[in-house]
Amino acid sequence: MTATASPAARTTALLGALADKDLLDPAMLGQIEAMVESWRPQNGAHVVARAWTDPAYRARLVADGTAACAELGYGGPQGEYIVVLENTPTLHNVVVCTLCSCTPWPIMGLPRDWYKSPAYRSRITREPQAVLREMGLDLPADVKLRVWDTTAETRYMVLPMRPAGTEAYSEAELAALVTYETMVGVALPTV
Amino acid sequence: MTATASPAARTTALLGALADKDLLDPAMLGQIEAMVESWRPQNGAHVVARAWTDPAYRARLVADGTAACAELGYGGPQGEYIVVLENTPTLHNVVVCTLCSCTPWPIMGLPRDWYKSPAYRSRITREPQAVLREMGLDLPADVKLRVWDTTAETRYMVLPMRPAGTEAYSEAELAALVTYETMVGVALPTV
Amino acid sequence: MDGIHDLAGVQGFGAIEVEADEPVFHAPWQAQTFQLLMCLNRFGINADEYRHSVERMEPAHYLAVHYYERQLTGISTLLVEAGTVSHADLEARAGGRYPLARPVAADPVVPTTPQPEPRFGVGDTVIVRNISPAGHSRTPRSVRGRRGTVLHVAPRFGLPDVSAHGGVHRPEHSYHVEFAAADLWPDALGHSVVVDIWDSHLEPAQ
Amino acid sequence: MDGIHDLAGVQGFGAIEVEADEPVFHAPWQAQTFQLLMCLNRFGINADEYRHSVERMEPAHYLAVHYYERQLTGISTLLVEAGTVSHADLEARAGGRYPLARPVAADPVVPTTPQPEPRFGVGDTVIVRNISPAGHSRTPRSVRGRRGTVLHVAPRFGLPDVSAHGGVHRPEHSYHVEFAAADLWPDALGHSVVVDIWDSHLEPAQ
Repeated sequence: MTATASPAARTTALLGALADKDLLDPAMLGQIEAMVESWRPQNGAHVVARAWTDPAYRARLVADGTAACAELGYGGPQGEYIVVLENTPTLHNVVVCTLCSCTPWPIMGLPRDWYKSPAYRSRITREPQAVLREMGLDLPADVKLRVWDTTAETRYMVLPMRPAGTEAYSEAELAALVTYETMVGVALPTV
Repeated sequence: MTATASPAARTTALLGALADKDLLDPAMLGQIEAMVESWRPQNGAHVVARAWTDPAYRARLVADGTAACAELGYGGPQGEYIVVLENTPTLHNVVVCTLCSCTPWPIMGLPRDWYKSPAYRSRITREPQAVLREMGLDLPADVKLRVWDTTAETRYMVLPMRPAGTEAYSEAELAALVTYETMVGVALPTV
Repeated sequence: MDGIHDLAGVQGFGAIEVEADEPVFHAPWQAQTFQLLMCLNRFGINADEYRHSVERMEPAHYLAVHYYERQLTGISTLLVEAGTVSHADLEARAGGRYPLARPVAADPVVPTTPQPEPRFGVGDTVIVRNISPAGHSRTPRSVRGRRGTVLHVAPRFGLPDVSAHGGVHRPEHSYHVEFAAADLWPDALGHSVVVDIWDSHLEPAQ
Repeated sequence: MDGIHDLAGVQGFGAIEVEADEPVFHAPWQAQTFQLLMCLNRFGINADEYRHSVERMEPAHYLAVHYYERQLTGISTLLVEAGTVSHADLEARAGGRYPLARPVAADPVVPTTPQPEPRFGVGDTVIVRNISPAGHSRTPRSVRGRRGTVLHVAPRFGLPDVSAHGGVHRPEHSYHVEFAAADLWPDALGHSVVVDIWDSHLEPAQ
């Protein structure tokens, strides 16, 4: 029985087969590569920090996430319909894609391995309390927890609460507090 | 990263660790080996052939499978409560264990790989019509189909219908028609 | 536990391959593993603990390997958990990784009222209780909350939910309960599925 | 399809491991595979067909491998099925087995009535229809037949059930429907789960 080829060997095989038929467009591949590089969680952090400092922007962001992200230059594939989920003192939001691994690429970047893992996908909807605790997030018992499953075309980003003690921070300093995990809802920004 | 040891190497390791602590009883292992050899689908075939030729035995078998199998000398682990499922012109029975691979060892033998496969376990309860057709069994549309899932301590054996054209067969000749698959219900005895 | 082992109705698996003249074991280690299984009671381990040890395997490992490798993994896990052998010793002896199953859930049992006497009879309509123990249970997820008809009352056997988790032997009748397959899966045709269910997992239909 | 990919609530998986300073890709082949994904529309293949190609993987393979290996398997399967490349050529070039996903089910679509106009509004109580297409669908098994409340009406997007299987683009609204988690899993605590569900998969609650 032949062994299974490595994924690297299989990728090379597929690329070779397509190239031999002249079905690959190197310019397009280069454009895609550049686009991927532009999708960074720093984009979402920028959006969050702006929302924390500009109440009018925050209102626009919550009313129409897609348009408000576009204001800051963020949009594109998997960003066609962005909905921003506001955390409040009584509501905490967490995002998952149980069926695959959907996420708003332009503002969050491509998803992290943990977000794509069967462990996260299977557990977060059924026992988010235990999962968040394991991940270091202990929510007060009276906070309502909503888990959003990305099962259609809406792409969600969590808008965390601005941490106390950041009154004097600049927008850039605030953005540095906003990690990928805080925009999925499995962590809180901390100073 | 170390590679996973082969199952053979792992079994040898476990046996060695137990033997070094004097926790293995070679005599007992030998007895088990002999017992396994005594568990053969031919036992069930013997039971079926007897039921085909002896109406009183058939009645006892359907009323109390455990006792009727014991009459012919068959019993033991996983044979504590045997229920025999009679196929009729209007009812066909099929057996599965969706959660693991339970089966009456003393009369059917240890289960075959296909019976233990995730494919059989997942599909036979939901789409038995398609599975049986794929396995070569085309039942008339008016035959009711019952799939028995072995989820507790009952162990099921299907009693197939005696095929036509076997009126002159001896009990031994009849038993030779009864395969493992016919006692699970995925095949019919044929001449 | 709504684990990977609860395969009824899961879609995406392929053809069932019947091997002609299949041997009982395909390699000596399979026979040896089965012999060890039959010795587990000598180590104070019962069949329900064993079944659950296999259910606790990493799901990807469970699906990837052969039946007897699952058996080997379950047995090894139980003997390591009992302190009979050590995982480090097994890996040293095997010369490689020796995967074990995951630990028992923190709170594996859903308490239920013992039912020593049979509450149902042939022909009764029953509903499968809407409970989901994090530990061992033999009631498949697909029938939870579903309505069925009792075809047969089986004798008392120990409720596996408790005996898999160090509980006292709690004999209860089980029932062969028939369900319309179309009540379990919307695309099922006209067949029925009979599931063998312990008394305390059932309730009378209103 | 009630496939292995429908992971919500399946128990037995372990801890979630967050990698510090995780790179976007862990190897060049992952970046190359993602680039190919982004080119699929040039081959006449849409995102729904792609998602379903991954769902069609052998369940054991699906669980065993990394996200980008699933992506590679789905893309390769679609290009082989389209006749763009041949499986034999891929295996020869790769120098080994090149696993592909399993074929599309014979009858993958459950016909539903098109719903071009939104039938529900915020605050409405809805019930998830009891349908289970053998092909692609984005409604998880865990909410089938369950009752929830509409939190938000999303814009029209093509119903994936049909576009994954060569059907016409059929734009419908989807709804963010909130369910009590305890209605989906008996052991869930007090949280809720919001699922984004296309119009034709819902019906009004009585």
